[in-house]
Amino acid sequence: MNDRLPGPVLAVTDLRAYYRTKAFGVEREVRAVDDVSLSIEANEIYGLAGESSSGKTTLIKTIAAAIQPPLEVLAGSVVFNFGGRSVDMHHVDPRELAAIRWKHLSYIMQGSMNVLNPVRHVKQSFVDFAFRHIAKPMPEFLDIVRGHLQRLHLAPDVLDSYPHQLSGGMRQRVTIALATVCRPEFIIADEPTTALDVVVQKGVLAMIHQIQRELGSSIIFVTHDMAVHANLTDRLGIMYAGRLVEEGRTADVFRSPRHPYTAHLIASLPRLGDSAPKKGLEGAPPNLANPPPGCRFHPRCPRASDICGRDTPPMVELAPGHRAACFHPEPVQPA
Amino acid sequence: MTGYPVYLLTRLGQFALVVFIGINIAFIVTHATPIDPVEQSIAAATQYGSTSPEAIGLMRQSLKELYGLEGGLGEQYISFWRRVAVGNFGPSLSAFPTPVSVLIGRALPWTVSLLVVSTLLTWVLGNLLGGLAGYYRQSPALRFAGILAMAFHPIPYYIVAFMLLIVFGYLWPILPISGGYMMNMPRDWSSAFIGSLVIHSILPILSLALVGLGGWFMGMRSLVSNIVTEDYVVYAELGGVERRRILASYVMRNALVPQVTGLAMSIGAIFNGAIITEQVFGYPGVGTLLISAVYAGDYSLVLGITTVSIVAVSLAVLLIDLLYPLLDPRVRVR
Amino acid sequence: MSGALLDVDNVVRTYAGGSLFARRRTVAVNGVSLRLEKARPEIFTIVGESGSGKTTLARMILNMVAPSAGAIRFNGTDLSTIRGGRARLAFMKQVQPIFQNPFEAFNPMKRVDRYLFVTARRMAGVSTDAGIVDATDGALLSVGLSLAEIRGRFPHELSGGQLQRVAIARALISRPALLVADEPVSMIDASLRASIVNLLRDLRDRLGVSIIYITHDLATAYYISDRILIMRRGEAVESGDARTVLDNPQHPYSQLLKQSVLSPDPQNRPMNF
Amino acid sequence: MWRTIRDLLRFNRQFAAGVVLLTLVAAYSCLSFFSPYPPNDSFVVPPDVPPSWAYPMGTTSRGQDLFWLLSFAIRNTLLFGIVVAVISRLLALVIGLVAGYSGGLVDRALMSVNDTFIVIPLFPILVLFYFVMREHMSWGLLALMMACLGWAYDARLIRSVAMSLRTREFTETGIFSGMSTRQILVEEHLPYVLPIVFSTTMNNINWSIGLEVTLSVLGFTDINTPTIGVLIYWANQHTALVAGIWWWIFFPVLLVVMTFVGLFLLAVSMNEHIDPRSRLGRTGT
Repeated sequence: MNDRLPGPVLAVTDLRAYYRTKAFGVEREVRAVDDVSLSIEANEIYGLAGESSSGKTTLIKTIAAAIQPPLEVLAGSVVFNFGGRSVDMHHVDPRELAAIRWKHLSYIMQGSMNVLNPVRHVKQSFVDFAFRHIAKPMPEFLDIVRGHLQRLHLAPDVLDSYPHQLSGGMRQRVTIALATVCRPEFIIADEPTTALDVVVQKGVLAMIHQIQRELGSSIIFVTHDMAVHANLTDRLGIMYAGRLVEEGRTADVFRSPRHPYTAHLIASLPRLGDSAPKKGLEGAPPNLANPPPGCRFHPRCPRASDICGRDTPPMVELAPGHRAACFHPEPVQPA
Repeated sequence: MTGYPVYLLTRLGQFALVVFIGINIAFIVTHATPIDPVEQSIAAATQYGSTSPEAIGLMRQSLKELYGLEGGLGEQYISFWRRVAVGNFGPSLSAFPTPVSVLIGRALPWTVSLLVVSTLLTWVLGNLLGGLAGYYRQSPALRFAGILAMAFHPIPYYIVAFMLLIVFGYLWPILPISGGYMMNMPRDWSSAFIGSLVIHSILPILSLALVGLGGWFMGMRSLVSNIVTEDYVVYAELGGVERRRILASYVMRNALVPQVTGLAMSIGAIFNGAIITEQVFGYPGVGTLLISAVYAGDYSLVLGITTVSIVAVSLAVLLIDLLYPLLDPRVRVR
Repeated sequence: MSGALLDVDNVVRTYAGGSLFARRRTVAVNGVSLRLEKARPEIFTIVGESGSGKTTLARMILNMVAPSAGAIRFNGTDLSTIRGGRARLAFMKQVQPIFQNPFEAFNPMKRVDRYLFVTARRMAGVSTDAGIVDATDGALLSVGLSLAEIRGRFPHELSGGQLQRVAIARALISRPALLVADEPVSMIDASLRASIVNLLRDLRDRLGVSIIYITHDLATAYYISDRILIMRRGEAVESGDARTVLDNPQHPYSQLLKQSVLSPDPQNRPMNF
Repeated sequence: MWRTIRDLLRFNRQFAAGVVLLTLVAAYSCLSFFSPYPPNDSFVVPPDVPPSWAYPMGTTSRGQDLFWLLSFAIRNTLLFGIVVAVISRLLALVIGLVAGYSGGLVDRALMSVNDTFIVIPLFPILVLFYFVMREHMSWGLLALMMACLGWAYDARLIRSVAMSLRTREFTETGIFSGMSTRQILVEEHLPYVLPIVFSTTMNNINWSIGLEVTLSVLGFTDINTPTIGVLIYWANQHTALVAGIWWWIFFPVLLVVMTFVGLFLLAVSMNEHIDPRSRLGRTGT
């Protein structure tokens, strides 16, 4: 394995990224990511939770430097540290960025349908993505790929089939194999199991879990499904309306959530075997084109006071490794 | 039985249907009109001086036979199909006694070669430029190429050919403006003959290309600008795959699939363009033959050309349809 | 059979696929039966993964798709005998759908309240404008909204949660006896989901409306259903009282489904999945 | 629909340019009603006069003032194009909507017949039609014939729109709201069908004017009624080019090219507006 230097593999500091559009004479600015800071250590699965219009997809697009208009990065930085070499994703020349992609940083996407080129064999994707990083002649390269597939309990002949011949679950497994064949230090997983059925989802999560333990890579795992976070991630960050509102070890966040939004999310989760009445959250997620002032959750927050409407609560360390941005954090629940 | 054999059978069925309906239209057009071509030919033949009634009766009988118009509608229909099946449309009146099929046989290769060369050139160039313009949206050169291609596209074949005729005929006479090759040149496939052949085909090909280019350009550009947002292209970009390879085997490769269907569907229109352009430049193809046959009032030649055109175009479409699965594995492999 | 509100009797639905030369028959639903009693309004949940045929079954109950075999009777009348506009209207008064994606269930080019007014006029037989406004406002209040809130608004101006409530209100205007909800909350954020689910339970208790609830999410099914039917590849593998079935499922597929549900607390994290 | 046109006019340069071009052409064709000379009279003005203040577009070898003659020609050509387009819209709409809405076997049968009409080369058939009709060829007959052969491509576009509408969920919400089929078709679906009908109409007018010009220039139509093609036909008959009377050819070609480009700009800008992906991209919803 590459030598692991101390310090975070990924450091995001004060990141601000907005969508700026101008259509039919109307100027619109959607403030999708507002002053977000987080860091991810080596050999760690960091979960990123958030619902629609929480900005979590925009955040990982910015982390992956996949920025196309109308998305613009206004402030802050995203710095990766790959075995001693630190890379600022928004100020790196394209050649070096291309050299990093897939060797150090890879991606698993949600689209179960067509993430692989529909008119070429699956093998072609492995060649396009990974061949240039694994400096071996083609036959040897293909042997490495086959070995990698076998280790993930995938039949090597999948390489010679077309994507449309595979089931949704199988396509996602192949994509995970593709994303890990170069043994990258960091993997971005964007809702990889959302489009899968429950039974297939469990298998795919197990696969991600196994490969992460083997490679020791760090994964940022994005999904709105809290149950997936509970079962897979080591640390968890909750996003609401473009801001990180809480972050901590997954077990701590579930046992005693400190931000009212997190508390509600966990309380409203339906559980098999529990039919006690659950309470729905009032109101609707804010419109990021003109978000409410101060803490963006205050219009829907049962514990909002006038300060919440004025100032923006900073992220405060309420317990070792457990931060939250709220003026009236929930009391600590008994362990 | 799935995948390619099924596709093959459906396309063959479609080919048979096109030919059947096309020939029927030709039959209906010729037989549903009040005017009887035989009377027209007789009127044309007897307008100078009087001819005895028996001679006219004999002429009428032989013309009826010649045009396959004797007997009831049913018999005519059957004899019509028999003539089409065998490809024998009887002798041509204007170039008596050479049979119509020989005349068409001489003209068809010219039209087919003009059609194939100009269509391939236009299709490849249009798709290439359109693809590049769709992928590199900001490049001014491609934007200008787009405006140029789109400026000519709406103008019909005849007008563009006519404009080229004026430009190269009168204003800047560097290119021959009529005929397929130098008139008195021996047709001995010598380099000189081939050279003159090529020079004479430049204007018709250029004319067809100018009109066709815009269509493929715009089609490809909008296809590419949609495909660029597809998951597999975004994923390839995230994978650090070189932009040239993404453009070639991810974007263009997928965009070409509908463009092949588009080619099959526009062969009919391109064929129209080819025979119209031929007429302007006097190119010795089926188009010029058709127009001169009309002026000469040669019924069986006009009918022959129309029928052969329909079958030829349908064959071309079938050929393109059979190539389609090579590009799209989803049809070839279940 | 008099007491049955809905009697699905061994229905089968097959689709002929493939082109002219390669006839392929796929069996979407294969011999499913269920009964809802008029006297006892309940939430009857149909659970299954994609391709299990649960949506096809729902569309057959809504009389949008005709079964290939078997029969469906609503209030004793066989759906296949419903012919003509008036008969269809009468049936639709009694049985209303709720769709999965609220943004697709409303025409983006039209204002949302228009559907409510048309339903009031055509289905509830209200003729005066004042009557229509009352009926609409009443229905909206029963789902926690008000006409003032959504009057003149377009679908994209409302949130998913609000729009789904409007869809439920529209379905309630004609006072139906049965609602067929195909995954009504799967597109809604988890935080809002509970309020819609509570609303459905409230409709059953307050308005005596029976609801057929289609979902792939076992946890919500446990929370909301009276009875449950588990489907796999077109067939009913297990059915009965929701809690007894889900607490200890008998059929191996039901057991596999239950084990695959991720429990939402990190303590009992299955070590190796 | 009108809102769409107003938006396009304000924000789409192509659409605005197209409207300007066509307004000019339409205004010019209306001038024909004030023409001092009836269209077919010849030798009312001195022949072969190059463009000057007295005769802004010069005069023809047959002693006609090109300015007024051309206004008749463009009017007839536009009228012909519009008539063919309207008739073929009816066919395209009926076949497209029936195929799109009924689906299954009906759709497959209609579409395979439809594809044959796309593939069959129409020019030889129209030439054959002229050959058989000769002097009996009238503009009405030609328009009818072209309309009966020119609807196939557009029927397929309309069918794809209808097909997508049939399966959209708001159609079912409409049904369960008690809307009649007519109300659903007119109020729910028409706003989606009109833009495609508009852009195909523009393309069809282009196609029919193109064919009219081509057939007339060869003399295969009723050459006594002045249209753009007939004008060029007479110019060729009098070998205008060789004789140096360039304006007899230049102005008709210029005017018809303006019409083609104008109609084309309208069709393209409307197509771009219909494509949801580009619209979403613009409004960023």
